[in-house]
Amino acid sequence: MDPLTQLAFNQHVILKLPSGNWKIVELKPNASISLGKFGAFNVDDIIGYPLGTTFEIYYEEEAETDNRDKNKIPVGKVRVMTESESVHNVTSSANNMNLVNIGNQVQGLTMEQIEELKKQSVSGEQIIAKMIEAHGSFDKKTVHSQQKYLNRKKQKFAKHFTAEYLSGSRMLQFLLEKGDTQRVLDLSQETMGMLLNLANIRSNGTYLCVDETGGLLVYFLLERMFGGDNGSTEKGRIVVVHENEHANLDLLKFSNYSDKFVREYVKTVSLLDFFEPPSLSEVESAFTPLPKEEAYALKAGKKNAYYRRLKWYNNQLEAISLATQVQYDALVCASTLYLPQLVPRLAEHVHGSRPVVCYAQFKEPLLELAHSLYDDLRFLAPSILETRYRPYQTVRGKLHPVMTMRSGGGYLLWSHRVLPAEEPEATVS
Amino acid sequence: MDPLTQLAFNQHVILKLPSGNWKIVELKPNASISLGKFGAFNVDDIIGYPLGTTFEIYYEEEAETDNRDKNKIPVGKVRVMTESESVHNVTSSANNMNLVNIGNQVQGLTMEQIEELKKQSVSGEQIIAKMIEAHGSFDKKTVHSQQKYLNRKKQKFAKHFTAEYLSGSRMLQFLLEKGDTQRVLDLSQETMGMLLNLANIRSNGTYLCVDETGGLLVYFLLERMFGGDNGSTEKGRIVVVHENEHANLDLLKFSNYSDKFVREYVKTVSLLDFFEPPSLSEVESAFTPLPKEEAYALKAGKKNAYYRRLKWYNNQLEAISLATQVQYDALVCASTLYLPQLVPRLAEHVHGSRPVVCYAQFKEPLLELAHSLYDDLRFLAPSILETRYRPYQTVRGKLHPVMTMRSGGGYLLWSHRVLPAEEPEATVS
Amino acid sequence: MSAFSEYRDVIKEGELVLVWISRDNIKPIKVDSNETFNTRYGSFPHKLMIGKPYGSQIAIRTKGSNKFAFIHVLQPTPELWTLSLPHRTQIVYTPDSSYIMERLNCSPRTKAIEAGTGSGSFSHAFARTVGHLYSYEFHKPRYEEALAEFEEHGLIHHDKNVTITHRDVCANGFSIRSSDVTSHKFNEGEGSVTIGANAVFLDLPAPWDAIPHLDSVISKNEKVGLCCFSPCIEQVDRTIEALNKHGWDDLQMVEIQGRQYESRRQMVRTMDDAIERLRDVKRRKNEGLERRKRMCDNILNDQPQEEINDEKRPTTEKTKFNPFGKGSRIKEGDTAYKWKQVTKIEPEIKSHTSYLTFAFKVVNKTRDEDQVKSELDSL
Amino acid sequence: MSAFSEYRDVIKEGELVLVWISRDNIKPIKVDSNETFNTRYGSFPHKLMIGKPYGSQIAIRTKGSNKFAFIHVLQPTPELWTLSLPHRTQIVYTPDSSYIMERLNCSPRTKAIEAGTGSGSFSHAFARTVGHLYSYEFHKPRYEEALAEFEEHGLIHHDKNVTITHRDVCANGFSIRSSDVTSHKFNEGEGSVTIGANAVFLDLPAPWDAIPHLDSVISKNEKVGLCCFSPCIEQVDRTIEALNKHGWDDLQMVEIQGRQYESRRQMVRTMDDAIERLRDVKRRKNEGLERRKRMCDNILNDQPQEEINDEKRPTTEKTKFNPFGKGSRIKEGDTAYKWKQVTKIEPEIKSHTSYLTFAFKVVNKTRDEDQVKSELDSL
Repeated sequence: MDPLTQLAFNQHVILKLPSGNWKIVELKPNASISLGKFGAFNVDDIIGYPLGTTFEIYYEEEAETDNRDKNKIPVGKVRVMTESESVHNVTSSANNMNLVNIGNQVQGLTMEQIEELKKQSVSGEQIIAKMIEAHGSFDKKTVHSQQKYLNRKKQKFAKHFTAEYLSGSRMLQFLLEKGDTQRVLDLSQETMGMLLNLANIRSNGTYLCVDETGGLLVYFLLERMFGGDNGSTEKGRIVVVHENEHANLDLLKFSNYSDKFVREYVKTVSLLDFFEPPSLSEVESAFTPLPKEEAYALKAGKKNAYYRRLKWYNNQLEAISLATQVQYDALVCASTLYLPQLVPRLAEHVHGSRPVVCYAQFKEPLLELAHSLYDDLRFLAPSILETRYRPYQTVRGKLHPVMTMRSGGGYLLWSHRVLPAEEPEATVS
Repeated sequence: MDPLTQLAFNQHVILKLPSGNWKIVELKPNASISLGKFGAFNVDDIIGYPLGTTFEIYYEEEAETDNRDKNKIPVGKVRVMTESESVHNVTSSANNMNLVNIGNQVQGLTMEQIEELKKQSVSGEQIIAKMIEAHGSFDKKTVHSQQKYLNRKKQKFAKHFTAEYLSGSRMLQFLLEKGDTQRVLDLSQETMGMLLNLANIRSNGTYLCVDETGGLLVYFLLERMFGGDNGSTEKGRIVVVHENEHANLDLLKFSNYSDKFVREYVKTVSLLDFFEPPSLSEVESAFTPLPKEEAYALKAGKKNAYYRRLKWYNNQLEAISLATQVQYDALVCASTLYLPQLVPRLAEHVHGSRPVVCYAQFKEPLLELAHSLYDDLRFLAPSILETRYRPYQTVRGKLHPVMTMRSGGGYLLWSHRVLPAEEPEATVS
Repeated sequence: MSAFSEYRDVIKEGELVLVWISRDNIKPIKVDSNETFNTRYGSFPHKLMIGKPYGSQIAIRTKGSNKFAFIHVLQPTPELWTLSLPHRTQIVYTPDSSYIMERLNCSPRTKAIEAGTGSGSFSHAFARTVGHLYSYEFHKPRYEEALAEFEEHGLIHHDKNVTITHRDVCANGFSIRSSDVTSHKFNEGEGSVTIGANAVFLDLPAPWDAIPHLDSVISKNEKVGLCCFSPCIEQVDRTIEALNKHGWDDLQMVEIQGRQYESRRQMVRTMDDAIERLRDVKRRKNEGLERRKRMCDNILNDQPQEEINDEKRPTTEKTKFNPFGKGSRIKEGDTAYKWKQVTKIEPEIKSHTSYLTFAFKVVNKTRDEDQVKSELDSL
Repeated sequence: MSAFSEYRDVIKEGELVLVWISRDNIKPIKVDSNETFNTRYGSFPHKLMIGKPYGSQIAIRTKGSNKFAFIHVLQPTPELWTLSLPHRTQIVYTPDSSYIMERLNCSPRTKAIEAGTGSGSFSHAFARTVGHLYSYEFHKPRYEEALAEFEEHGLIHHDKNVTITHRDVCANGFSIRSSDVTSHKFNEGEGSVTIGANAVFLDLPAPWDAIPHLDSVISKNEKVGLCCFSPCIEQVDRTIEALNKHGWDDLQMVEIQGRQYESRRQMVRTMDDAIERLRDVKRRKNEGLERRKRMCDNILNDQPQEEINDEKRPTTEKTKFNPFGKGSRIKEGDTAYKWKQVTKIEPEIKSHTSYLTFAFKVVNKTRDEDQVKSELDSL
């Protein structure tokens, strides 16, 4: 199995449910996954299909009736759905003038009839089709209210899901839907996309990063740089500077990058260690590595202690190197710290001609930052940018932007690090 | 003639030119009006037609050749244009793959030929039609570039204009087009419309107004309240508070309201006189009006002086009344003064339950204002509002929003004046 | 004069007032000294309102908990009325309605047509400004509701500038005759109403069916403005087709996007403070680290194991320097911290309401030559 | 490695650099020690650039006027390259291109198709990120220009991840054969290129004609994303029709609105100062007013006319208190005044670029049952 294109064991994938909601799951062998009212299925049944496949969950009649534990969702079988069926050829009224009362009585099918249909192992789509047939005044509804009615019913009876690749954008969407807006600083997909391009993110760069989104920004960077490929040999690196003792990159636990990969490609260093790294002599006076053979020869207890100290020593050396020897290829920053202080100091470590891109939920802190960078000759033309997406109801004959949507998405400041020249002396011409 | 529906003498109207530009003119009897390259016409020829009529200027052949003064635009005749002709039935290429070079040689008509056509008293539309006919590769252009080509040509050869009523919105559009954006604080039609509704402007209210747009805001208020009707007997009034010695309401000179009407319906008072009005005793000690008969009986020189003093006296009394006795029905404010100081003090004079609406070019000063009003119990729920219009290219088969447009339009703060209650004492229940 | 057309000073028995509980909770009531207005924050006897100026805050102590509770009592305006409507119905909101009114140049000189009436929200805004409003509603129950509401609000009998008619204008046009179900009171011998509208607003699913009927009811001798309000772009396309066909000019379609911002504050957190905090944490960990280092060194220097086991696992003392608060939720604006003023757009935006298609028409593009001549002669 | 794919430290002879003169004026040059870069502010010998780190400011004293003038020398990126393009051509700007790339989940794993190449602006952004880009241009002169540019920029021979082909994809599809006009260098016996794209971008006037040709060049065993870029809504409608017909799913059309803000300052003008100024004016006028009053009083009190004529017309001394400056234009940010930071949106906005219609397709929704079985067995 290729986990980048197929559903593979022990991978995190994200499932799209009929309600439009998303759920992140891990595909453990021989396990089942419950989707609540949308049913349950066995992981083994979907393994090997391409990512992006839609499955319908269905139940044999016996399985349905044999539910001893009322609370446990019975595990159904799955079949691949070929094309999302939809009700196109229904007459619709241009308006709803004649539809005075919409009550339960026009539904046509009783709950018993619906249950009966369910037992006949009829698919959700078919139940809905039957309901439309039986609906006394369905054709008197406007197209708009027909659509709304169908969607409502679909969410109630349909049992299907699409298993998708867990991209950065889908992770973001998942978090926004479950209400973690503040955790990700109100970021949007379009702003994140713009950040990645403006920062000129490539697989071969070393990027300085402040990530107050719990690792989401780092995940976007990793995806853009390595495309989810644990076997990547690209030489890019991400260095995360954090304000607490330890970097919070919790969201990476959903990623399919191995711990080893993350350790190798994502380095973390605290603000303190970044701006006040230990001196090399301090570190070297505290510990001196032994020649390899001598280290090997140490006795068990001693050996452990030695390697613990060696790890500390190497970490210190690395921190020194990240803080003093690297000229970064971009600064990407999503932080709520006071930016006019944070950004110029971090950007001191950015190579000339490389981008500085700061995300902020609010425009006002970026305005403050823009004014302060504007007066600093090390920054070229700081600009505040906003990008907003506007989705449409994409149904032929009924095209229009969606009526309501989540706001937000934040703002970006984009500038380039430059190296001011001395003002040349006036020459006598 | 009804100047509110027809083109009437001595009225200001606004002309829409083929270039899309606007021009404000006064319709003086027996005079001619020149539109530069779009020709010239006699005012008498258009009087009596409904406002909104489109006229084409045309020239008899002799008139055209008999131009002794090369610099003076010859005055043509006018005819009413029935429907704007447009080129619909031209074949267009879905793309411009085969159109390698667009040069002058494909235009087909030489400048001489065009001049010849002009002399044959052919209309601009007809010249353009001939040019399309002669254009070697017109059908190889995309619809988009055909349209652009036609518009360019139209602007060059068409000689027509539409005479429109000079509404507040058209005055605004005129000012924006001639680059007076800053003068009108970057206002837009949609924001102005919203301001008028949010302030609940009616023909019977007394409104406190700060107008740093040179009278544009006052003009909008007058139009909404009285619809351009000099004969209105509505009891509404506008009181303009200004920061300089005299209110700047220059734009009202283009309005068709009589001086008498404006004097009656628009009162002006300086910030100083509004907040520190003279005391009644001061004014009365300085001057005592005589009984009418005595005043009439005064000799010529004396009489003049008396009436000058009487005018001063009445002005002072009015200022006192405006500053101390009126509870205003709305505060509408378009000012660049520091709002957290200006607005609460002016709003002290606003009646309970009446709206306070402030326009500002930038959002940040309104944010500051909102925070300060939020802490002030005399203001209910201050909100910052933005409204933006987005025009489309309204051509069937080629519908899309216009590609570029002027930005701006500013922001509004909307709140209601309320009367805080004492916190009732805790009762022993 | 009605609550919507008259500026009132003091609240009186029987008047319609809007009770403002919160931004999203505004309720209309008719003041009745025997009634009490109940909210989940407390009960407000109407008596407390009577005699108070409009805009007054009405404050009480709640029974039982004895808490301070208050409401504000406002005089209705069309915009406040719109805010008070339940959001389920299709409402023309203020950014759209105010733009349409300005674009159609509404004033006391305006005679407006509105079809359909719908929630009646736009009708109130029109009625405030125009000389007369002719509103049409094809859905019988909605017509009856709107009629009752307009009567209750004094738009029909007091202000006398609104006429509402039950009508499918697409099928049957706009003319109002004595046989119609309408609020218009016909005089003896009056067979039909002379409308002569100079502003038209069509909020209909199929405006193209209504457009051909307009010619007979619009003003002939002046420029008439029209706005069609349609959610889908395909409706706009068919509307343009109909407008072109029926001699309407100056077509333009626009969208209006209204946004509302909240005024908020964000804590100013300096990097210096963050670093100082890390330094403090490090200092407090130092002892532990020193111990751990000693532990390792001991092993490396062949110290006996027993001694090592004596040292407990180092406990790290948490920092006491908390410049940004201690993880606990801090109230926005808490004066113990520094704040930056920021704007935040409302969480859910109305990303689309409808497309507004405008068109204009001058029916008689002629003049009275005799009148012009006599006017010229008289100069 | 090319100027677009390698992080370079120091500017060297022969390299492509972008000279930043101002936000709206960015020019690409090839560094040549014998050349001089001329602007209207002064002349900059390339020699001054060589050996300097990228990002350096290059400063000179102008000949003659001896003024200080400078430019910045930057390494090209796709975004800076886009800014440097003349605005006359149809360009896919960064708000759109970055959204499309994110939505199609672009990474080194991506094999992308782009038709048409156009200005080549989006091609650069794709090339930076994707494994391989197949770009198609049907307009011969534009194809040749783009080919030359891509070669010059090292995308074709150095980075080897861009293939450009002259083709009308609507008529002739996407397959690349050895007989085609293309940048692909065919090996012995290689008859056609194996494309297997998993991301497709169509910037064509009639994408519906190209869509049926996609099946033969897209990857069969994974989810493939597609974006059509169309200015008019009617194009979107026909595109949706074609996508439905050819088995594309998950259709969604969106617009992207990009905005740029200027950081500005507005003078803080207090009302107290304004009133103080009025008070000052009044004080200075007072003498004049007093005189005028006396004049009137004299007349009223029957003082002789001669005396009155003696008093000249009062002259008003202008105020000397000018808290907001004296009408003259004050430089924004002048430290003699207090300022408020404000944002101002760019004066002209791109209110529309194009509609983006996205769709997705999984061709083979099957699995290899044997492989699954063996994998399960091996657990």
